[in-house]
Amino acid sequence: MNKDAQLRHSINQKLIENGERDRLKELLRTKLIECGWKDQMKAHCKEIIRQKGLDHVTIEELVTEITPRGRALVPDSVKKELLQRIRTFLGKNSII
Amino acid sequence: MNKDAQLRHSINQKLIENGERDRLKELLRTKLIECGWKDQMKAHCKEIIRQKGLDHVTIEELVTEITPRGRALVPDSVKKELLQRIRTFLGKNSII
Amino acid sequence: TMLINKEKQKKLQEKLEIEIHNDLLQDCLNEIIRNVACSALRRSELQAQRVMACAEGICATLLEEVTCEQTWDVTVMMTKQLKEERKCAVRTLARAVELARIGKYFG
Repeated sequence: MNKDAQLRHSINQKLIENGERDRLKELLRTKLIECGWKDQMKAHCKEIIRQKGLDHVTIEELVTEITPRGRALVPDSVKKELLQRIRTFLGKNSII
Repeated sequence: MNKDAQLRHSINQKLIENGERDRLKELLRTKLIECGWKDQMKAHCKEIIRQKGLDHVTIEELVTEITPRGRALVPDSVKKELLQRIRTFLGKNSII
Repeated sequence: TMLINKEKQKKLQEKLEIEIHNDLLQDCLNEIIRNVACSALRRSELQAQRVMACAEGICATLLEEVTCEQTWDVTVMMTKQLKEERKCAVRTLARAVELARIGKYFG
């Protein structure tokens, strides 16, 4: 493992140990609901299931199908907020 | 009205509006003749009238007497075909 | 040298922040997307089950309506038919009696 990878690994460990990773995940979940992302994704899933037929779609296929749109639809404001929270965490914990 | 009752109501409405309900009833009548149900019922009715005597039985009494047999004699194939037709209708009308 | 080091340190920090952010976003999104797909599929299955139960209910109602209607028709038809047959039989018997009487009269 090189130096960068080691550092990344230890930061990730700290995020997990502090419970910050779970908090960030929860924040993301909440923001995605608030901005309508979840409703859009639900509607997209429904449309795919309707097109393919319930008996002809597996969970893996559905995940593969909706993932690109899921990623693309995350608003920049949500990404920025997440990045800001990570910065604050790293700053407060003098990790870097 | 609960969710199931609402769903049933809206499916029924769609069947009526499309004229499909009448077509299904007509299909059922034809199938009951084709499968010999009607002939069996005639024979059963005749038998009951003979047993009780024509002057000692009313239409209502006869109907009450032969109705259970009428229900029991409907072949499973006819029931299955009817259900399949309803399913196809629901599928075509994007209800499933 | 200190300025260069500070600049390097800053760049490294930004790079790390972005990488951590991207990793986290991707991991969390994968999990959230999977959850959305699972619940959508589950909801569709439940809805299909509810629709099927309704279809079975409607099927039973139609069967009941048509069998009752046909049972009534058969009963009325058979009663009429048997009454008609009895009338014919009575007429035939009367005719036979009449013929027998005429036969007896003429020897």
